[in-house]
Amino acid sequence: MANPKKILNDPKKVVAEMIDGLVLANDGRVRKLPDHAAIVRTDLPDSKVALLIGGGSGHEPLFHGFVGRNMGDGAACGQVFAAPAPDIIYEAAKAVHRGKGILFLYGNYAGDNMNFDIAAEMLEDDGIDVRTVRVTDDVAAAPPERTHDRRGIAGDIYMIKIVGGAASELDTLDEVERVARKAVANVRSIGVAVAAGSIPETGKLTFELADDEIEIGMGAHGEAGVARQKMKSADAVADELLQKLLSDLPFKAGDEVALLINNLGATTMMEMLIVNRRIRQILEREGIKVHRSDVGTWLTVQEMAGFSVTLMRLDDELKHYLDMPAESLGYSRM
Amino acid sequence: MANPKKILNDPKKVVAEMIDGLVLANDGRVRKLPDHAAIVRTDLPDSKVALLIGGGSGHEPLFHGFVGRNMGDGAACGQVFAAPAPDIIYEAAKAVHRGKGILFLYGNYAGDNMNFDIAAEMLEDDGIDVRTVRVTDDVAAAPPERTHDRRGIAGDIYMIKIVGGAASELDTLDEVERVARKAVANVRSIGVAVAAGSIPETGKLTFELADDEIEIGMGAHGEAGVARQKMKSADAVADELLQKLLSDLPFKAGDEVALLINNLGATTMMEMLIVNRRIRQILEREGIKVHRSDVGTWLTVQEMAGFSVTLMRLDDELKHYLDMPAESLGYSRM
Amino acid sequence: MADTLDLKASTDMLRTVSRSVIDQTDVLTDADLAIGDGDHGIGMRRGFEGALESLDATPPDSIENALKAVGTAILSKTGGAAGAIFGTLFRAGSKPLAGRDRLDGEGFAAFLETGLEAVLKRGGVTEGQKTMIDAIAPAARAARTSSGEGLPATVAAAAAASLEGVEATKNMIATTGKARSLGERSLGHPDPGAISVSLILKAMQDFTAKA
Amino acid sequence: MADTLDLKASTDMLRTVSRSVIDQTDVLTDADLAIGDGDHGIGMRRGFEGALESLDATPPDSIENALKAVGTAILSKTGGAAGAIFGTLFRAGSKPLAGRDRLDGEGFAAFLETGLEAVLKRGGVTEGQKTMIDAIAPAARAARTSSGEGLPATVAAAAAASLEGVEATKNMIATTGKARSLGERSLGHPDPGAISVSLILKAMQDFTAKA
Ligand SMILES: Nc1ncnc2c1ncn2[C@@H]1O[C@H](COP(=O)(O)OP(=O)(O)O)[C@@H](O)[C@H]1O
Ligand SMILES: Nc1ncnc2c1ncn2[C@@H]1O[C@H](COP(=O)(O)OP(=O)(O)O)[C@@H](O)[C@H]1O
Ligand SMILES: [Mg+2]
Ligand SMILES: [Mg+2]
Ligand SMILES: [Mg+2]
Ligand SMILES: [Mg+2]
Repeated sequence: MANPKKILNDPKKVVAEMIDGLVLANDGRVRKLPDHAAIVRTDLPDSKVALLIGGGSGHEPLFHGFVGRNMGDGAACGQVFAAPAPDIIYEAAKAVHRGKGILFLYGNYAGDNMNFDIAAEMLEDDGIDVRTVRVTDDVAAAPPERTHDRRGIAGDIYMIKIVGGAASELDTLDEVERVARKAVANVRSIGVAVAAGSIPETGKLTFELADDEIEIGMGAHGEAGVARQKMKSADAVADELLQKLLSDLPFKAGDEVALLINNLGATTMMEMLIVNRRIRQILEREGIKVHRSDVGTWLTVQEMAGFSVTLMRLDDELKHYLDMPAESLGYSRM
Repeated sequence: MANPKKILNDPKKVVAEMIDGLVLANDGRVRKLPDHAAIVRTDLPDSKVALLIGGGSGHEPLFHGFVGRNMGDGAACGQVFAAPAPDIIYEAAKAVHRGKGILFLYGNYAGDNMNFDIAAEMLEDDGIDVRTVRVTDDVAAAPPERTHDRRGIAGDIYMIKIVGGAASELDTLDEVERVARKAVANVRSIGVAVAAGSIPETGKLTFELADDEIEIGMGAHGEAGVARQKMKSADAVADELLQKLLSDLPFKAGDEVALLINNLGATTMMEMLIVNRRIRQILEREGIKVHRSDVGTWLTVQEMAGFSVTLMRLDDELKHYLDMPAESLGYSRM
Repeated sequence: MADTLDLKASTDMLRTVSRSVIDQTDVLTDADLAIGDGDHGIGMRRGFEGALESLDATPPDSIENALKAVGTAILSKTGGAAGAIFGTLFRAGSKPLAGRDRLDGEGFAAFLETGLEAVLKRGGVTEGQKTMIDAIAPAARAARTSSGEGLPATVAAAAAASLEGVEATKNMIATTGKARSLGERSLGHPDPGAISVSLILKAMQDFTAKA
Repeated sequence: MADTLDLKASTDMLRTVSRSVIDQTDVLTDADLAIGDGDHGIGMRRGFEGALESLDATPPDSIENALKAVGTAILSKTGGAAGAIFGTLFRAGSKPLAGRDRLDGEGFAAFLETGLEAVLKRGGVTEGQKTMIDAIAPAARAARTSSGEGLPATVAAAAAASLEGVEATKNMIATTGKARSLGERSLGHPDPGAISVSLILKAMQDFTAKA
């Protein structure tokens, strides 16, 4: 297996250098906390419910590239594929807090859960109201009766978009939390991997796949999926992913959904658009209406090749927040 | 060299299926012409100067993903890495024309030039005013005294953004052409490749690089660059690219620029942000002010790994058009 | 070995040419991989598949229109530089055949000459820049010289000249197209478009030799 | 072989432990590559490098604070699951040492027990789920049983029990953490965090045996 080939300086410093570059790429819209790997909006209104996002680095532009107007107010950044430490989360939370409480929104992983929980306890000691909503969209990770055991993958993108909008418009933490819980209850994703990514500091690919193999349900750090298979056609892959997604919520005729196809890193947009074509044929056949589509590169796993498909069932309220304009390095909409 | 591993159906049908998927991903904002591989806005105002873009496919989201409000009005799509045929361009042009003439904006390649020229002659026979501006930003392709021999690479992105804005606001083809010529005179790019991409139908990588080699100045179809080198640090790569860019226009102290870093396909955003950090250090040292940054994936070369750096010198007029809101599948800004 | 071809035979020749280029897809792609972007073979295949379809769908009513139909198919199906160039070659080259119901040596030479002229104008390059022109220009000259010796001899002379032209492109440094930036690295490799010219003429030579 | 360690020796032991885990970065990373995301080694290295820095920058004034400083460094430098878990282990585990100026067998057993309790609470998992708990829990029990036999024997018993725990994780199917989705595919592989526990205890054993 060939060595991952990357243009880097010191592999031990990738996160620090990446964050510096990210702040500069934001043209003044965000800043880094002086002593912590956290990103905070510079244009935070004086009073709002705060939305803090975050997680391990290496998934750029998620999470720290999703800080901005109607998106996250701040992000706590861990090392590559490692949840941020409690002190980073704590300081980021203090920096975004505007007196109306803070929603923690992040993917459901043991590391993130524990580190964010420790920070939440520290903040509660300070008298700050913190609520936590964990994204659990990966249907490959656990059966439907154990959604609390599911990983957060590309559903993060719609979650941040919706909760970012809600946290701009709604006045109380209760209300923002309510919208976030509704959104997470209605979002489902599943991925497929074609080739592995690597962690810069180890220089090692996180898994191995034969030249003719794919893995359905691969997680966002190379965690095992549900099935390793021989390479098959785009239509066959789309059919399998959609079958697993649709039967899960389940999505049914008459539902309105948002559809997101996320590049895990090195897959071509051509492939994703070809897959999109098939997905739309299936949804049409099932009587499911697509309110909105997003096809692009948001939650990456370094140079992993593959993609995931996310469906979120919408009502008028979720549509409203999903369709709000938003601005951030990694995701902007008019 | 391992075989390119892609999730596709029939490799001969990639462009047709990609276009179907692309139209669906636009949620009604664009349509495909019934008999031609061309994309046209569905919400075109009744009267405006028309902007037609286009080129070979395989570079998604460019070009056909750049059709939308304040972006291209339509795009003519060729096969993978092959300029669109004149009849596609002709039909796309007819579909976007709103009585005020058409600007053709595309990258400077023999194939594009000839096919667009043939179409322009056909349109002139019909009495339609057509102007052509070719993007020639790749400093690796020819020395400064022969800019007309230079290839168009990621400068396309800023060109479409600016000319798309100008074509929405300005009333005459003359004026839009003037802005486009000013913009192209002020934009410079250079790329670096780390690994090759492949054409789906041939399944062959378009060039070979040793495991420890990079190529500075690689073109957007794998055309040779200016130097093949041993892998070096991100800072050293940035230094070399910037040296070649800055000395070319030349950019000098006091200039205000837009800075765009474009992923050729499989490079991580982490790498690009680390490079961005160094580029900003250099620009700061040179007294060049960055008005606006863009770091992302827009002009790809299938699964090629590498990136390019684009600088555009701005005046107030160019800033105005660059900063306008815009909406398209591949590029949106609030 | 007939000295001239009628409409039916001319059309059959174009069919044979099409199939023969399609058969060589990989050769052309590999040539383009070496100094271009690796799509010349599949581009020419698209064009000549289109030509076959067109000739079958609407059997041409004149030799001029048979050549033009091939050019139109290439122009609209191949894309890229080759689509414009080879499309132009056949479309413009068809014009001197207007009103003629047999293809003879003189008509064939006129086809190449007129096509070449249009191609030179369209592409803005001259001989020596390592393009298909370096195969088609010597072919046109050779055809003119032998145009009095009957169609088979004319075509054979053109084919032979084009092959020499292909060889000659190996010693040229590309100054246009995708190979341009290779500079000296393009030395030793033949030009893909020139190879296409030689394949087309070779197929015509084989056909006229047997017809 | 001293039966107890004073503050200086305890601090030296923690330095030795840190260096020893740092030395095993690749072993831990490879273990995590097999069933996790491949970052456990570099995470533990970050944490224990931070511990060394902290112990050097602010020499601790009590055994309790020495253990706490290590935990705090791990908590803020390691990140991920291991940062929270091993940070909690050392920070919570330091509490029973409050006011004691020597580390003895009983104190060591209390360190493991109290740390374990906090880790169980923090992580919400129990024995048998293929985590570091399957190394630390038997170690704590073994330490308690031998706690009357002097520090070296207590630590040795804990280290041996943790190694058996690592072995036992090979036969467990992960039901938590990144390895969970592997299901049966996790069989045969030891848990990376459990290996870390055994490395830490082994380094303590070697140190106390010589001290
Ligand atoms: N300006 C030109 N004039 C004549 N022939 C040209 C010109 N540009 C390119 N060609 C021919 O086209 C061939 C390349 O064709 P092809 O690979 O199909 O197109 P592209 O370069 O667009 O990928 C070259 O080998 C050359 O012979
Ligand atoms: N809930 C938990 N309770 C106790 N230990 C855990 C828990 N989750 C994970 N671990 C331990 O953490 C180890 C993984 O650490 P590491 O790889 O550094 O973190 P991450 O899983 O975040 O990448 C596992 O091998 C396991 O021993
Ligand atoms: Mg991790
Ligand atoms: Mg081409
Ligand atoms: Mg080519
Ligand atoms: Mg791990």
